[in-house]
Amino acid sequence: MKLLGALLRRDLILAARQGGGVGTALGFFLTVLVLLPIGIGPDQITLQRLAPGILWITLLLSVLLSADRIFQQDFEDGSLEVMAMAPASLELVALTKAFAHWLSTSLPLSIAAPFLGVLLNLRTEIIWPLTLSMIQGSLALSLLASIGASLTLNLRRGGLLISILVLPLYVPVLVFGMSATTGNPEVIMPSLLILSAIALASLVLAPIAAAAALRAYLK
Amino acid sequence: MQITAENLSCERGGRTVFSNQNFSLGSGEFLQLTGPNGSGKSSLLRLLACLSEPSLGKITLANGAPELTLGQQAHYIAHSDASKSALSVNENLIFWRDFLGGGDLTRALDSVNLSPLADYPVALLSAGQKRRLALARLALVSRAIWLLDEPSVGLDEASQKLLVALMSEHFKAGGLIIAATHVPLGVKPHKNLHLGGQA
Amino acid sequence: MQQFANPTRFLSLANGALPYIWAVTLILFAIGLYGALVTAPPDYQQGETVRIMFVHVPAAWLAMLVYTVMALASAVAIIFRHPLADVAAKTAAPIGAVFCFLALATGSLWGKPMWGAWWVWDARLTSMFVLFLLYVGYIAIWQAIEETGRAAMIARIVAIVGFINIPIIKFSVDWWNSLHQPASVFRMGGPTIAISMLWPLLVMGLAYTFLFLALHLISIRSEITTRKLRNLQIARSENR
Amino acid sequence: MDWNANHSAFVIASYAMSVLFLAGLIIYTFTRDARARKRLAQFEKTKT
Repeated sequence: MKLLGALLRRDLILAARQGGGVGTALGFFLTVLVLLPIGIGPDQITLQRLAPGILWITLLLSVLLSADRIFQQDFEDGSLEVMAMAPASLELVALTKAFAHWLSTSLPLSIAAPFLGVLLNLRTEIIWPLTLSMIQGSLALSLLASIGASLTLNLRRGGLLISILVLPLYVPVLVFGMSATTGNPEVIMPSLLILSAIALASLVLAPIAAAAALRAYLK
Repeated sequence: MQITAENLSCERGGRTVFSNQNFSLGSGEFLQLTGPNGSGKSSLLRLLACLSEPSLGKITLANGAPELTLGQQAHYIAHSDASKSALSVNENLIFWRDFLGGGDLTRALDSVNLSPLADYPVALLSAGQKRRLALARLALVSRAIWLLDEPSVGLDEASQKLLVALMSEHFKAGGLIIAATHVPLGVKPHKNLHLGGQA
Repeated sequence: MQQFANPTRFLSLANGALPYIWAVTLILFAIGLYGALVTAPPDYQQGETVRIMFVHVPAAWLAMLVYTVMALASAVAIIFRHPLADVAAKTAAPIGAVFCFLALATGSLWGKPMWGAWWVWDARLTSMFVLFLLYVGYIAIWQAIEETGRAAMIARIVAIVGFINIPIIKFSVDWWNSLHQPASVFRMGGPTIAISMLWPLLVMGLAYTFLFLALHLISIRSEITTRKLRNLQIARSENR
Repeated sequence: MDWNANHSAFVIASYAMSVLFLAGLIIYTFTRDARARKRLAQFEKTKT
C-alpha cells in the first residue's frame, strides 16, 4: 500500500505544482456560473429555483473537462508502462489516480460550489444537503470520468469522445444529486444513500474497466 | 534463473511482426537483439515485459519469484524516459523507489553521476541527462531482468561507459539483460538474435 | 487476432438461412401491418393515434434487444477471444441506433397529439434518448481508433460498461420522473391492452426482430469481406 | 383505420418515417455488402 501512497502523493504534488487541473476546472466553473445567469436572466426567483441544477451541471462538466488529464500525461511520458510492471495491480493504480483527481479537482469544486451558490441566491436550507450530495457525487463523477479517460487515452479528438461516453453514465449521479436538494425531507435521505451507493459501486467497478482499457492501449 | 521462449510470434495491427522465434537465456547472460526498423525488437521486449501477449508460442521463466510475473521482476527502459518534468531528479527517483519496491537513492544517482543535479527540475535537463535519469532506475531498484530498448541512444562517451559499468555489475550479480540496439554497447553479448523482418 | 476461427462455416450457415429469414420477415410484416392498420380498433380515448404504438414499441424493444446482443457479443469476445464476436457487436450497433432513433421519432410523433408537444421528458423517452447516446458513443469509439485489434478491445469495454448502466439509468430516470410529474395519465399500452391490439404488437415485434437478424447477418458478412480484403492488401504490401 | 380522423396524419407520418428509415437501412446494408464483395473480387483479379 505504501507504493499507492507514493503514487497518490506524487499526483497531488503534480496537480498542485502544475495547477493545470485544478485551475482550469475552477476557471471553467466560475465562467459558467457567470454566463448562465446572463443567459437565463437576472430574475432572482428563477435563478433561485434553478440554482441547484446550475451548480450540479457545472460541477459535472468541470470534472469532465479535466478528466483526460488523469492518465494522458503518464501514458505519453512512458510512466504508465513502468507502473503496469509494478508489484501493485493496474486496477489499484487506476483507482489511485482517479482518487487523486477527485482530491485535487472534484472535491475542492464540490466544497466551493454551495458557497458560490450565493451568486445564484441559493436557498440557505438546502446548502447542507447540496454539499453532502456533491461531495459523494463528485467521487462517482471522478471515477466514471477515469473510465472515459482510459477509453480515450491516445485519441486525437479524445476530449469530444470522452463526453459522449461518460455523460450517459452521469445521468444517475445528476438525478440523485438533484433529488437531494428538492427540500422535502423524506426524499433527501434516500437520495443521499443511493448516491453513496453509486459512489461505492463506481469505486469498485470503475478501476476494473479503466485498467482493462489501459492494458489495451499498452499492448 | 532461466528465460525460454518457444516459437514466439507477435502481431501488431494485423501484421505479423515476427514469427517462431526461439531463444533461452540463463543468469548472467546478455542477449543482443538486432534487426532493421520495424522488425519487432521493441515488440519482443514488450512481450517479455508482459505488456502484451504473443499471438503464438509462449515465454517461460524458470526459478524466478513464483508469485511475481516476469514483468514484475524486470525493468523495461523504453525510448520514453518515464520522468515528470515538473518534479526534480530526486523527487522522480524517490517516487520510483517507493513505487517499484525500494532501493538505494544515492547509489542510483552516483551510478549515472546525476548526484550534482539531484535537486534540479527535470524540465531543465538535457536529453542525455534525462536518458541517464531513466537508466538510474536500473541501479535504483534491484530487478533480475533488464529489458533495454536502444539504451545507448543520446548518451555521450562518458555516459556509455557508465552504462557498460552498470551492465557488467548486473551480470556479476547474476542478472540477465536483453537489449535491442543498432550499435554495439561495449559489452560482448553471450547470445545474439537477429529479427529478420522485411528490409 | 485477425484470422477467423471459422468464418467459412458461419458464411455458409448465414447464406443458407438468409432467404428463409427474409421470407419470414416479409410474412410477419404483412400480418403485423394488416393487424395494426385494419383489425385493431381505434382507442376509445386516443382514437387512431394509438396505431403509432405498433411502430414505436417494437422499435424501442429492438433498441434494447440490439444493445443486449452487443453486450453479450462483447462478453463472448472477452471470455472466448472469438474475433467473430467483435464483428457481430460492431455491425449490430448501427442497426440498433436506427431502431433507437425510430423509437424516439415515432415517440415524438405520438406525443404531439397526446401531450401537445413534440418532445416530452417522459421516463421512457428520456431513457431511450440516453440509450441513443450510448449507441453514438459505441459507434464513435470504433471510428476513433484506427488499429482494429485495439478498437475491438476498447469497444468491448464501452459496450459492457454501457450495458451495466442501462438498468441504473432506467431506475434513476423513473425516480426523477416520479419526483417531478405525477404518474402520467397516458399509458403506452401494457398488460391491460386488449387482445385485438396485443397480437399485432407481438407480430410487429417479431417482424422487427427478424429484420434485425437478416440485416445483422448481411452486415457481418460484409465486415468479414472487408477485413479479408484489408488482410490481403497488407499481406501483398508486406512481401513486395 | 379511419384515414381522415383528426390526428391520423400523425399515424401516417410515423408509419412513413418507419418505412423510410428501415428501407434506407436495408438498402445501405445491401449496397455495402455488394461493394465489399466487388472490391474483393477486383483485388483478387489484379493478382500482380
